[in-house]
Amino acid sequence: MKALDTTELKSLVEALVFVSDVPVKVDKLAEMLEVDRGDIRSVLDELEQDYRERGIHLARVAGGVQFRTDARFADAVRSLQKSRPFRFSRAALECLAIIAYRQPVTRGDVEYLRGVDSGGVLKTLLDKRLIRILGKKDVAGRPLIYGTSCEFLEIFGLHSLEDLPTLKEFSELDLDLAEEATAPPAEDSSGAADEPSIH
Amino acid sequence: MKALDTTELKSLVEALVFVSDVPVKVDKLAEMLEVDRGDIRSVLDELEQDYRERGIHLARVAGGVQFRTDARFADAVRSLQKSRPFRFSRAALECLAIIAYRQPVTRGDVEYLRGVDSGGVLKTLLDKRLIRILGKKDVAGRPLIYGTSCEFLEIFGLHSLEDLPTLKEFSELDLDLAEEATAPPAEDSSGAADEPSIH
Amino acid sequence: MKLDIKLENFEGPLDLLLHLIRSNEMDIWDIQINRICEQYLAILDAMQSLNLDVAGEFLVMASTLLHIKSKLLLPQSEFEEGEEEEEDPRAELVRRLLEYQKYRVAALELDDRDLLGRDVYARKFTSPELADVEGEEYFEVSLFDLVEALQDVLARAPKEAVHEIGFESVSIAERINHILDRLCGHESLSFKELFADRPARIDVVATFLAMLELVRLRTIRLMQTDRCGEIWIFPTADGEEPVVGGLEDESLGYN
Repeated sequence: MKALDTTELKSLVEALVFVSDVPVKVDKLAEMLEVDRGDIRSVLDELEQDYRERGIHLARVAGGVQFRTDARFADAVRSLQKSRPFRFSRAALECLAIIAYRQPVTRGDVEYLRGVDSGGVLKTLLDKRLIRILGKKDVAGRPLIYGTSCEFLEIFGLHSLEDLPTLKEFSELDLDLAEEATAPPAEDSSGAADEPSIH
Repeated sequence: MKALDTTELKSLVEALVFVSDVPVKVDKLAEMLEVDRGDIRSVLDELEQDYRERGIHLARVAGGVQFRTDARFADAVRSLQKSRPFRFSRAALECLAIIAYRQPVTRGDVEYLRGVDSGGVLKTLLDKRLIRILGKKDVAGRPLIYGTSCEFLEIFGLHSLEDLPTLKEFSELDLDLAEEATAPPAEDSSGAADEPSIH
Repeated sequence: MKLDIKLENFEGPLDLLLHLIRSNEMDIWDIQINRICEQYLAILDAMQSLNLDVAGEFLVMASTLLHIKSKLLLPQSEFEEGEEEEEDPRAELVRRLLEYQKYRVAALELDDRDLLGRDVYARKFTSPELADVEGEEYFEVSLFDLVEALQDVLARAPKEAVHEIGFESVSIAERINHILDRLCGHESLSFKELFADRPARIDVVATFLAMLELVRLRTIRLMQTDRCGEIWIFPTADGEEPVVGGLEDESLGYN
């Protein structure tokens, strides 16, 4: 490909990221366009800046970049698409949290930490491609080991697992949680009883 | 919808046009957002101006507006498309599963199990190098026998075929799911446009 | 203690215990097992008296609590001197509760993020720009494309013909010559054009093998308009006259 000036490269990268339905990686852009990674990174930084105040933003997710709508327009987007919001059940979120932070983990690990059977939730998370089977643990019984998937990063808007906030260590009870537990579970408060949900 | 100032309306319209897979009509936007058509038209004019020098443009097509990549990037856009990661159709996944678990298998075996012609899917899988031809079966017709490839293991992050979960391990997860299904609402997120899915 | 607690509001016994300890405003490091145990069992009883199923995990925890309670009743003096001091019977439960709480908080944090498909949206569809990507371009045909085309034709061939294979003598060379004859004076020829409306299966096979042979001899090239589209036969563009005639079956290894 012929040499591009920065403006041209920026426009080209913008077009490519726009047209892709999955996050596009810096390496892929660099390879495709035969341009240094550093140059790609700098036009991405510029693009990120350009879109900061707009209705869509350049998000760094799942090891790549993707244009995404601003969160404050979620309701309007949904009504345009005639889609209903999904929500994650607490069980699904707990399993995901455990798997995300502790991977690779076995079903047994998850169940010990949660104190409840989690086979069904794991199956659902596998079905939804939020977690994946990493292989089998090299111990008696060779239990399956699980980790989070690329889709997990994509959906939760994480660039990589290192992007996860540090786990809070507690030596006391979290009082914020206390309030929440006495009320009905938080995710039911949204009103729509028939919302699709991921359990 | 509460009154929006022009900047906010512009961002909102930008987000809606961005996320739509078909051209969006002015009337539809006006009706949805409960805003005068004139206001919609004027923010569209502004957006058109904003994007004039960018890699994507606001195009007026089929009685509506749509973001389109600049025509001069058509070749690059096409090559991006070609290097898209392989996505599995339901059929592809079924075939791959049968081959992974039953290998070596012939096409006949696959079709017997699926009950439908599977040649096209096998071809795709061969093209994508997820399966390979192991040889010919020593029976009448000498049918090709298929097995999975190294790439298959790589893509699925498996060290060896022994790391494939057994069907029993899966039915255990399923069993839990069946139990759960009797109590809480059905898990389904069919409404969520962006739910993780296998295409 | 109110008993209007719904077990299904809790993710499990650990969650319920955290709730009880919090609502009793107890110090996690000094759980009054008697009180907690009593309340916990009362909730389980209430559930059972309503004929509601109580999951096994809740019952297991009940027995754990009772076990801890009984251990606490044993006087410390029963342990011989010099023996390593026994750990507080509540210690493991406390560790588990704090560990569980950690992931419980992490789960809520995950839920607080802007989720794709819930809070933010991307273009999760194929752009119109890409819809006609494969357009008029030609791709080199792979063997699999060929086999697929063969299967198409075979599917249309009369089934009875299958049984005639092996008895009819078919000359590959004759088919090669037929292809080259048809190709003469044409820029290209489609695979389908080589056949009559309802070709015998044996003819299809022979023609197919002939075509492969011609590809091997670099006399023709096969191209396809798209992955599943029509296969086109082109003479090779190296200017040489295609070898016509003089091909014997034996020289090709077919008999």
